[in-house]
Parts: sequence; C-alpha cells; structure tokens
Amino acid sequence: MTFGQTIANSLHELWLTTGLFGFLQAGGWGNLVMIAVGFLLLYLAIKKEFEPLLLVPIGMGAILCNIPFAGIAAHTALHGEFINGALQMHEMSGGFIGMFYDFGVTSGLFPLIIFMGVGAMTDFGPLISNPKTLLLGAAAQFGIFIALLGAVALGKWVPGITFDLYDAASIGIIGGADGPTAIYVASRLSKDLLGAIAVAAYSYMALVPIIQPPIMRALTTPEERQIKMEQLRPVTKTEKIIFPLTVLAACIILLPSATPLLGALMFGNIVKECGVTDRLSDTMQNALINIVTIMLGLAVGSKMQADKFLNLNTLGILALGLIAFCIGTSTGLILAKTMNKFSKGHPINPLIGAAGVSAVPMAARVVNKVGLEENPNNYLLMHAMGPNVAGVIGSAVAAGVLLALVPVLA
Amino acid sequence: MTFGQTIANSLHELWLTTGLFGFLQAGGWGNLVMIAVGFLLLYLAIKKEFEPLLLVPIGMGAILCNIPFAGIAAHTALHGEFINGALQMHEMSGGFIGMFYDFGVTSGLFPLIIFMGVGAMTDFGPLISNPKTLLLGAAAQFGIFIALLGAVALGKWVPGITFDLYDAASIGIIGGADGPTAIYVASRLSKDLLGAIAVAAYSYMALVPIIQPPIMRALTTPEERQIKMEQLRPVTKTEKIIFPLTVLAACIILLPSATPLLGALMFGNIVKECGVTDRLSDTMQNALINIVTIMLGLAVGSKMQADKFLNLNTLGILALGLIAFCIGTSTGLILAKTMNKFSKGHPINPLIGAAGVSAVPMAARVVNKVGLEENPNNYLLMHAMGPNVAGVIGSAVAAGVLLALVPVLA
Amino acid sequence: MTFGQTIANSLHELWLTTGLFGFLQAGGWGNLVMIAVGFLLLYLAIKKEFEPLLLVPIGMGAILCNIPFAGIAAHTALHGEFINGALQMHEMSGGFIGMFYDFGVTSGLFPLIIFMGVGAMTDFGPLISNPKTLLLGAAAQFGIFIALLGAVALGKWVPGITFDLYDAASIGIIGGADGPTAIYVASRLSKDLLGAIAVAAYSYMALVPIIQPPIMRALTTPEERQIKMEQLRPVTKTEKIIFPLTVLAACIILLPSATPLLGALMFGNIVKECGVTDRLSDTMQNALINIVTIMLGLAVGSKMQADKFLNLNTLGILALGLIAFCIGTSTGLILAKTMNKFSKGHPINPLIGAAGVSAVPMAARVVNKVGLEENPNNYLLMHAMGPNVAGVIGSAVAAGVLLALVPVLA
Amino acid sequence: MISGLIVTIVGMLVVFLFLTLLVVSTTVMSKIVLKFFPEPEKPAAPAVRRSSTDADIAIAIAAVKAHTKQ
Amino acid sequence: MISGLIVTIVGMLVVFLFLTLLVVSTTVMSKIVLKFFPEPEKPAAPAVRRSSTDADIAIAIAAVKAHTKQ
Amino acid sequence: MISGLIVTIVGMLVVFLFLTLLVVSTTVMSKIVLKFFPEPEKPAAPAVRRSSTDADIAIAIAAVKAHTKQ
Ligand code: NA
Ligand code: NA
Ligand code: NA
Repeated sequence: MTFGQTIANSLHELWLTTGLFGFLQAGGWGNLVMIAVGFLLLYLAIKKEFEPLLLVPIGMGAILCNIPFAGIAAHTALHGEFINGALQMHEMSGGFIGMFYDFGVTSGLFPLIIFMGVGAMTDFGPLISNPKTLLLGAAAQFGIFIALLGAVALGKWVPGITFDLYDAASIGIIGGADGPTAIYVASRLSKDLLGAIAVAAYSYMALVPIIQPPIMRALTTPEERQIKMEQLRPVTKTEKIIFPLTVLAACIILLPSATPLLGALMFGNIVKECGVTDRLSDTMQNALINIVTIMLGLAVGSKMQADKFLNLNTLGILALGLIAFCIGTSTGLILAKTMNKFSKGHPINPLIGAAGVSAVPMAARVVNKVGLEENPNNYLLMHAMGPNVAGVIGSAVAAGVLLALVPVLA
Repeated sequence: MTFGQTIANSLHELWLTTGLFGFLQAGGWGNLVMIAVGFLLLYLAIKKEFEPLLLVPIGMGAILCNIPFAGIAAHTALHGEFINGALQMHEMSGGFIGMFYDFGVTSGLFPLIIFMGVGAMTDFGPLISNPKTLLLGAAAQFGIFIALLGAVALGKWVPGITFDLYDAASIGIIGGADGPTAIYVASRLSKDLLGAIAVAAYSYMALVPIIQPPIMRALTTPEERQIKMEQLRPVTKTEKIIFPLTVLAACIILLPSATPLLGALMFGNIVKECGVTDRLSDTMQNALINIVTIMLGLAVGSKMQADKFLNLNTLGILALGLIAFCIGTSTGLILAKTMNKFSKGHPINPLIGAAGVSAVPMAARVVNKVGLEENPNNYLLMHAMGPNVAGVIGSAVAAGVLLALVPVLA
Repeated sequence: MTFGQTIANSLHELWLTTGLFGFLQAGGWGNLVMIAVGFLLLYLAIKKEFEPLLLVPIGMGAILCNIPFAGIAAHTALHGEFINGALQMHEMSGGFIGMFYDFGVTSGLFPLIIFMGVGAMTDFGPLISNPKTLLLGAAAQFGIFIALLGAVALGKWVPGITFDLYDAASIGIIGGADGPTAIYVASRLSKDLLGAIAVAAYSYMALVPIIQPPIMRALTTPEERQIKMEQLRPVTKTEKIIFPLTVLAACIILLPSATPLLGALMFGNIVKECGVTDRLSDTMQNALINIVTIMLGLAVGSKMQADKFLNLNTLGILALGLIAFCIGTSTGLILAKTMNKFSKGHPINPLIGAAGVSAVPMAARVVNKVGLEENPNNYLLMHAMGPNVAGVIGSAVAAGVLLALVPVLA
Repeated sequence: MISGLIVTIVGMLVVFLFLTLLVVSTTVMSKIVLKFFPEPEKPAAPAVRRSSTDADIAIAIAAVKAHTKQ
Repeated sequence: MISGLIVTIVGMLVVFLFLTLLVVSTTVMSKIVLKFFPEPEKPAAPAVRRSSTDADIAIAIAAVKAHTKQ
Repeated sequence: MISGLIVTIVGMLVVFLFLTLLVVSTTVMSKIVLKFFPEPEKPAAPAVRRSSTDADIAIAIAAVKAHTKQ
C-alpha cells in the first residue's frame, strides 16, 4: 500500500466509527429517534420546567446511551482472576452510565438514598395535625391497581404487548406518582421496562398542573371547592419525632416488604426532626441527594435505548401511566367528598383529595391554585400537604404489597 | 378453588411475610429484642444526646436489619457470567445496608475516610505547643492491653465465651476510645464481633461525661485539680504543616501497619492546614464525612442482628470495653500526676491525663468541667486538647502494633 | 523458649514489618526515593502553589503507596463464592487507595465525573462570542501529535524505552494540558504509564507560568503583543444553552469515541447554564468534584510505585510531555499570528493563541499578564478565555481520534 | 387476569387497612404525647442549617457593624 | 513509525475539520438564536447559590432587624 | 495467655517508644521551624469557609443596603 492509500484507509476506518455511519446501519434510525426524544426531554425540562432536576439528567442519559459505538451504557465488567475464593480484580470496565445503572439502579440503592433525602426534606406536621387525611393517600392508590389490571388485560389481548404480572405491577406503580418508588419496584420486578416506567412516572409528575385541574373541576361543585377548612393545630417536636417511628413500627409488624422504602424515608425524617443530627440532615438534603439524582437520572435515561424502548410496550406503559394518574386523582377526590359528607363539624375541601397521589409538592400546589380560583382567600396549601405526604406513604405501602404478593401469584 | 378461597389464600401468603409472623418463628423474639435495643439507642441518641451523629444511624441500622424477611442487611451478590477473565455484570442485588457493609466496612474504606475528615477537623496546635502531652496519649492506651488480657482470659476460662487472640485485640481497641480505629481493627481481625465492638466503642465515648469524672476525682487531690498551667505558646502555620508529615514519617519508618489510619488522618490534616486546598478540606469536613457517617452508622448497626449479637460474647465485650475505658482514664491520670512531680517549672494538672483516651473532644471538655468545679477560673480546655488528640495518635499506634503482631502470634 | 526469648522474638517479628527494614530490602531504596518525590510534590504544591488541589493528593498518594508492607495501593479482591450465576460476596479487601484506583480510574469514572464538574464551572461565553478562536484550540493540539511521533521514535530507537503506539498516544495527550483527558486516555490505552503521564500532565499545567512566557516572547513582536482586540459582544442565555448541545451533536455525528469526555463536559455545562437545575450544578462544582478529586489524586499518586516508576520510560514521558507543551504553545501562537494577518477589520493579539493548550484558567491568565507587561491597559483575559476553553474541546477531540484510530492501527 | 384481580383486591384492602391503622395509631400517639409531654422541649431550633450558621452570623454581624460605622 | 505518522496526519486533519465545523455551526447557531430569540429570557439569575439563599436571607434580615432595634 | 501477655508488653513498649520519639521529633521540628521560618507566612485565613463566603457577603451587603434605603 502506498502512504496515500494508508491514509485513505485510516480515514475509512474512522468513518466506520462515526455516528453518521452508525445511524445508517440496521436499527440506527431508532437511535436517532431516541436522541431526538432526549433533546425533547431537555427542551421540556429547561423551557417548560417539567421536573428539570430529573428530566435534564434523564434526557442527557437518553442522548448519550443512543450514540452508536460509544458504549456509554455498556454493562460493567470486573476483570481479574477468581482464585482462593476471591475475585482478584485488576481492572473495571464498562460505560460510565452503565456503571451507575449496574451499581445503583439494579441494586435498588439509588432510589432508596433519594428516599432518605426526601424524608429529610418532608414535614409530616400537617399530616400529624389531621391524621384522617392519611385515608386520602390510601384512596389515591386505586390508580395503581386499575392500571395493573389494564396492563394484565393489554398483555393478554393485544398482540405485540407482552406484559406479565410482574410488568403489570411495575406499570401500575406509576400511578403512585413517586419516582423513587416506581424505580425501586420496577428494578425489583421488571427491569426491562424500567426506562419507560421511570420516564412515564417523572413525566406525569411534571404534568400534574395540566392533568389534574380538569379532573378536579369535573368531580367537584363550585360550592365544594369553596369550602374553608379549620386551621391546623401546631404539632410538637416530640410528635414529629415519634410519628416516623410509629409508621416504621407498623410497617415492621405488618409489611416488611415495604420497609426498605419506608425505612429509608423515615430514617431521613428522623435525622431531620430529631434536632441533634443537623449536619447529616443537611448532607442528605443537599450533597447526597444531588449526587445520587445526577447518577440516577443518567442511569434511568440510559434505559431509553432504541432497541429496548421503541415498541408497543412503551406506548402501553405511557397510556396506562396516564390512566393510573387520572384514576388516582379521581378516587382521592371522591373519598374526600365522601369524608366531607360524614364529618360535618370539620369540613373537608374535596380538592385536597387530589393531592393524595403524592407528586410532592406539585399536587398540593395545584390544589391550592384551583382553590384560589374559586375563592381568592381560601389557602389550601397546608391542608393539601397532609394527603400529599400521605400519598408517599400510601404508594410505598402499595409497593410493599406488590413486592410481597406478585412473586407468589405470578 | 373458588375466587373467595383464592383471596383467602393470598391473604394467608401475605400473612407469612408479616413481621408479626416472623417474630413468632424460632429466634424471632431475638429480632424483636434487638429492634427494641435499636429504639433504645435512638432514644439515648436523641433525648440524651449520646453521640447522636453515630448512634442515630446505628440505632436505625439495628432496627432495619432485624426486620424479618426484609433482608435489608443481606450480603451483596454480583450477577453475571465469568468469561474472558472478567465478571461480566448485569445486575447487583442485596440489602441496601448490606451493600454499605460489604463495600465500606469489610474493606476498611469507611473508617479511613472518616479518619480523613477527622484529620481535616483536628487542630494539632495545642499538642505542638506542648509535645510532652503526647506521653499522656501513650499512657491511656494501657486500657487497650489490659482489656486484651481480660478477653484472652475470658475466652480461655468462661464457657460460652469464645474469644481468641484476634477477638481479644479487637475488643481491647475499644479502650482506644476512637470509633473509626475500633471499626478498622475489628474489620481486619475479627469481623464477627464488629457490631458489638462498634456499639461498645461509641456508647462508652458517649458516656465519657458519666464514666470519667468519678475516676478523675478518686485519683487526684483537690490541690492537684486546682493546678494552673502556663498559657500555651502560639504555634506557627509552618509547624502545623510539618507536624503531620513528621508523624507520618515516623510511622512509615517504624510502623507501616499503622499507616492506613495515620496516613488518612494526616492527609486530612495537611489538606486543612496547608491553606491552599480549602475546598477539599471543606468537603472532607462536611459532605464526605457526613455521607460516610450515614452509611457507616447504618452498616455498623446492621451487625446487631439477633442471631449474632444476643450471646455471652457481647456481654463480655461490653464489660471489657468499660474496663478498658476506666483503666485508660486511670493510667492517663497517673502518668500526668507523675509528670507533674518531675516538672516543677511547668506544672501539669493531672486531670488532663484523662483526656489521653481520646474521645475527642468530649474527654477534653469533661476535663475542663471537672477543673472548673474546683477552681472557677482554671480553664483547662486547650491544655486537655493536646493529650486528647495525642490519644488519637496513640490508639492508632496501638492498632498498628496489634495489626502487625497478632497474626504472627495467634 | 523462655519468656524473655519470646519477647525478643516478637520484637524481631515486629522489626521485620518496619519501614526501615523494608527500605533495606532489594528495591527498597526505590520506595524511599519515591517517598521523597512525594514530599517534594507536597512542597511544590503547598509552598509554590503548583496546582495544589491535585498535587497535594497526588503527592500523598505517592508517599502512601511506597510504604513497605502497608499495601495501601493493593488491588481489590471481592471474596465470596460464585454460585447460581452470581458472585455471592461476603467481604471486600485491598488497600484503600488501590480500591479508588480499581473502581474509579481503570473504569474511567473519576476523570469523567471531574469533567462534569469542569463543565459546570466553564463559561463558554467568550468562545460563543468569538467562535474563530476555536481554531486556536485546534492548532495547539499539534503538540499532542508531535510528542506522539517522538514517543514512537524513542520506543523504536532508544534501548530501555518500550513505548508502543498505545503508549505514544497516551504520552502525546499530555500536550492536551488537560488532566482528566490525559488520565482518561491513558486509562484506556496504556495503564502502566498512567502514573507518570498524570504527574507530567499536572506538573506542566502547574508550570504554565514558567514554561509559556519565554515562548510567547520569542514568537511575537512587541507590536503584536500590544494589539488591542475588540470588546466581546454579550452572549444570550439561549446561546449558552444551545452551544453545548451543538458541540455534543457534532461529536455524536462525527466522533462518538469522544462523546464520553465531551458528553460529560457538556452535561455539566447544560446543568449550569439551563438555570433550572442550580442545586445539581452546585453539587457538581463542589461536593462531587471535590470528593472525586481527593480520590482521583490519591489513586493517580499511587501509580508512582518505585518498581513501575523509576525507569527510562518515565524520563522519556517527562521530556516528551514538556516538548508537547512547548510545541502546542508555539503552534497556537503561530496560527494566531496568521489569523491576525488575514482578519484586518478584527485584530487578533497573537498571545491568545498560547491559551489554546487549555490548562484552564492558568494559560489565559498568563496571556493576560504577558500582554499587560507590554501595554498596561490591554486586558486580554476574556479574549484568551475563548481559545482556552476551545483547547479543552480540542484535546477531547484529539483524544477521540486517538481512541478510535490507535486500536485499529497498532 | 384472575391473579391481577386478586392483587387489586388484596392490595387495596391492605393499603386501606394499613393507612386506617396509621390514622388510629397517629391519633393515639398525639394524644399520649400531648398529655405527657406538653412541649417541654427546648424552643424549636431555627429553620436555619446549623453547619453554616456560625459563619453566616459572623458575616451578618460584620455587615451590620460595617453599616453602623457609616 | 508509519502508523505514528498516519495518526498524526489523520489526527490533526480531524481536529481541524471538527473545530472548523464547530466555528461554522456556532456562528450559524448564534445568528439563528439572535434572530428568533433576541433575549426574551428572564433576567439572569443572581450568582448566588439558590440552595442556601433562604437561610442566608433570613439571617441577614434578622441581623438588620436586630440592628434596627438597637 | 502467653501470647496475650507478649502482645501487651511489646505493644505498650512500642506505643511509649513511638510517642516518646514523637515528643523528641516534634520538639526538634519546632525549634528548627521557629529558628529558620519565624512566621513569614501570610496572615492566617479567616475561619469562615471560603466556598460560601462570596454569596454570603453579597447577601449581607444587600441586606445592609436594603436597610439603608428604608
Ligand atoms: Na403516591
Ligand atoms: Na485513643
Ligand atoms: Na487542550
């Protein structure tokens, strides 16, 4: 070969590693589509401010993992020899986002650490002040189970959709409107759908201000929306310390399968409320949750690889997730209406039932906004925070039931 | 089966996963006891403010790891195939606290990172100003070795107690009154006792204000307790930078087995004192040490599993740890008395010898308090800080000797 | 054996573990030399303020990893059984710095996380304002390839130097004047040289104020150095958000092998510029980058083990790195001179070409200083920031080419 | 499909039972606490993060002092 | 040696092509942005880190108030 | 039991020897430093964490200014 030929040859070799060449291969168009979806997520996150803390990393993860030949989401490999009952490592390889996924997501570690941070940021005061609102957090979980039924039905009757009971449970949990809970459950029961489920969960949480108000107006009368609630009594520090321990104790006795989630949540809350571990609480709420959010977002986004994502299942998940969300909102509202009828002395504004889906604190803010539209002096925010955090507990409980029951029944 | 039967069946399956059912199984009462111990630790940490930064996570770890069927402390498993000289991972599983333990504690990583942070928070100024007080940090290590002898004796003569020399060394190190040192040594020499040793170490460190004053009063006369010490000379920045390097150099030459501990400590101190790496020092003192404290606390607590913890060994460890603490306090006091007799020009208040056990900065504060009781104008805090940080070095040195010698002699 | 003999025996056993004994063994002098080099690095970092954020950890890593018998840089071992397609871990062991190396450096993880943080700290405004300066960031990469050629030549003709094409590429990248890029490329192509390459890269970056000015004065006339440039137009927020996405898109289409580096950089930049993820940006710029800097520095320093470091190869790397740096500076200057000739309307001060090597922000500051010497009113800092950050992109692109081409050609 | 129905029925049952139990236990807990510990706690710590407090206060004081001197 | 030369030639070629392409695309990008989005953005956020703002402001206000009362 | 005694004796011996050596070397170190580098260092940096200083000062100044305008 002449020198010129060698140069040309090298340029050709380089051409074989370009993204352009990759997109032109079989299935390459799919990567291009998913990169476009990634850019769309960035646009929605930045321009529309839809849950940007999660959707910016998820969008970037979707872009990076669909780059041909880059292998940024490649699984981890631990190189070494297996001798004397030990893997003697000398190297670790893999894509950097793939490593976040393998170590943090399949293990369930990242969602639990996020939950610690959420616990350290949560004020259960309004809930302790008005414990009845816990029931609204229960009612809103109907969405989970209706979507589960829908998923089972789709899996059975729609060709091209392959949901089994594990998948159905993971899809249903989108209705819990809690990102970490959804990711934790999906990582236990249905890893292949994790990407679509996480994206659906965070997208609908971001869309709460658009999805919920029409439902709220349809299911309540203007009079109901104007109901003023009694001011919440102040809660003592001791109550705030004992409440998370009470929930944890109940969970230990009745539902151990929910204790990783609720244990992490209540650990974070204790660390915040006890008043003697402020530096740990500070780190949980800032450095730790932020670091994990970055890595979790990228890792979740990396599950949006074209060959796994572009199929009918994903469409089904998106549709069912939306249904779950709407039904959860509705059942929350309906129970609040019912409770209002039976508690004359202490009126309950049915709008706060909608906050039972969780999506903290967005759903509570939406309640407040819809309430103010009807009566500019009726601030419902604190009243809605009760069902709102109850929704977090409610979906963790639902997750516990699914984790305990599905492997037995499937 | 009818539909009703199936429902009943499922509820029964769910019953088999409840904590209540778990507690009723063989050994289940032990878990219940340990959960109660966990709540007790939380109470002591929050209400009595006994080392809350450590005891809140440890208490929560003890609760979570004893929940039946939850497997929160389950060991890590790396799923995949071993091909081409590499473990090709596709998943990691285990309990989330179990993962902290496997990756951070058995490896010795967490205590060393904590030590970095401790180094970045330590001011060796008082010690440089009065180097003789290093000897008090040596004298207080007698407690370690007396407890070691006691442990060997218990292991030999008391049925039901199974301590060998490895265990005895790990138990003795409780007398060092340094959590990270104790955990590091126990993780090297005697993993099975790690939980009890860590709990004992942190508990007694928390109990310093209760344990030490009676001993201090018993071993000193009121006149001695009133001795005023000369004001410490100011120390230059250059001395503060060179001191940690001097200690490190001595350790490299004479005792490499202590260099992981003292290297981490002095690295943190250099980063703090050098004045040009403030952002690293800031992170070591805050985000990094807090993150690791959370994970280490949970992991240590998770070693309080009923089947490993509820036995005679644990009782022996608790008793010996207390003895080690008391003897270390005493020998520190006695050497300080002796030194005072031989250094007429520069009086030494014997109380500062008690700070030689380390337990920074609590022991120094206790010295100050006991001193003030006798003479309201005699502030011993800065004088006690010298032996206090010397105690950290002293127990790291003792740890080095144990790590080097025990495997040879056992 | 009498008791006295046993004691003597134990003291002898202890002597066999001392550093003094270790230094007297075959090859032990090398460890001593490398420890001295470590102390020298600490001195340069602290007293001379040469890149202290990196050189303090690297120096400490060099010291700690050369301590005889301490095994602080020992590789990781994962203990357990391989059953049911999973490594059931029960313990992890190894030196603590060795673990940082195995998990963070060989995997490429740490340099990429650093690059995220760098992205979150970088302002591409000056570059967007004057995009032509991107070319200066290209010209300065000549140093990389000239050093590569030199390394190939040394490997072929100098006995005792063993560089192959992989090594040559890794050595060349020192000329990129970007620590994380150099470490990333070396960790992919030539792990054995990683220590020397990282040390050379950071050392020369630290020496920029000494290396560059003579070259700058030699290649420019006083008139050229006095050239005033037009003020940069302000850049809108939208441009700052779209620019990183543009670079990423170009990189996806043409050079996927550079996307881990440029993807991480641009992810960090988007998180910073988008304005809705400030808490993530804050953590990337502080806690996360600091934690990784500490661990990466220690890990890189630990590659300065005497038996791997004290050889002719290291000398060759140090020499070639310096050459690469000087040539990169020169070609940047020369292209800037040429551009100035062809752009009459918009004068370009050739000094800013020297900033094209990156070494952000030191090189830009040096440009400013040399410019002020000639004309005390000519502030070039902002003009030099364009080529400066272009140099980061340029060397990431060069790294991408090397990563794609070298495995094909070698 | 059957198992889906079962999960739904059992699931909602458990969710409601569990949260109802929490309503009861929280109410009881509050009653006990308010009866036996009617806020003898130290005054609620300010919402400010402790770790940064010292530096912040120092700065605020400095700022106020600087202002006073004007 | 040959392969070293090839890497050098191809490498510098690609580096220059790529960065030239970036010059062009950045210029085009800026033109489009300035034409269609002539800074209708919200005013640039203050350089202050958001996470610590609330506490800091609270303290600053407290300090000023304390000063006012003097 | 014997090995326990040996560990104890050797251990305390080494601990005391090592810390005595440190006493000596620290004393010598201080003497050398104070003789050859009698504090030509820059003034000790303020105890405030640097990372948050800028933002805090900005806020404190803003607060004071706001107060001034009242
Ligand atoms: Na929910
Ligand atoms: Na000690
Ligand atoms: Na560069």
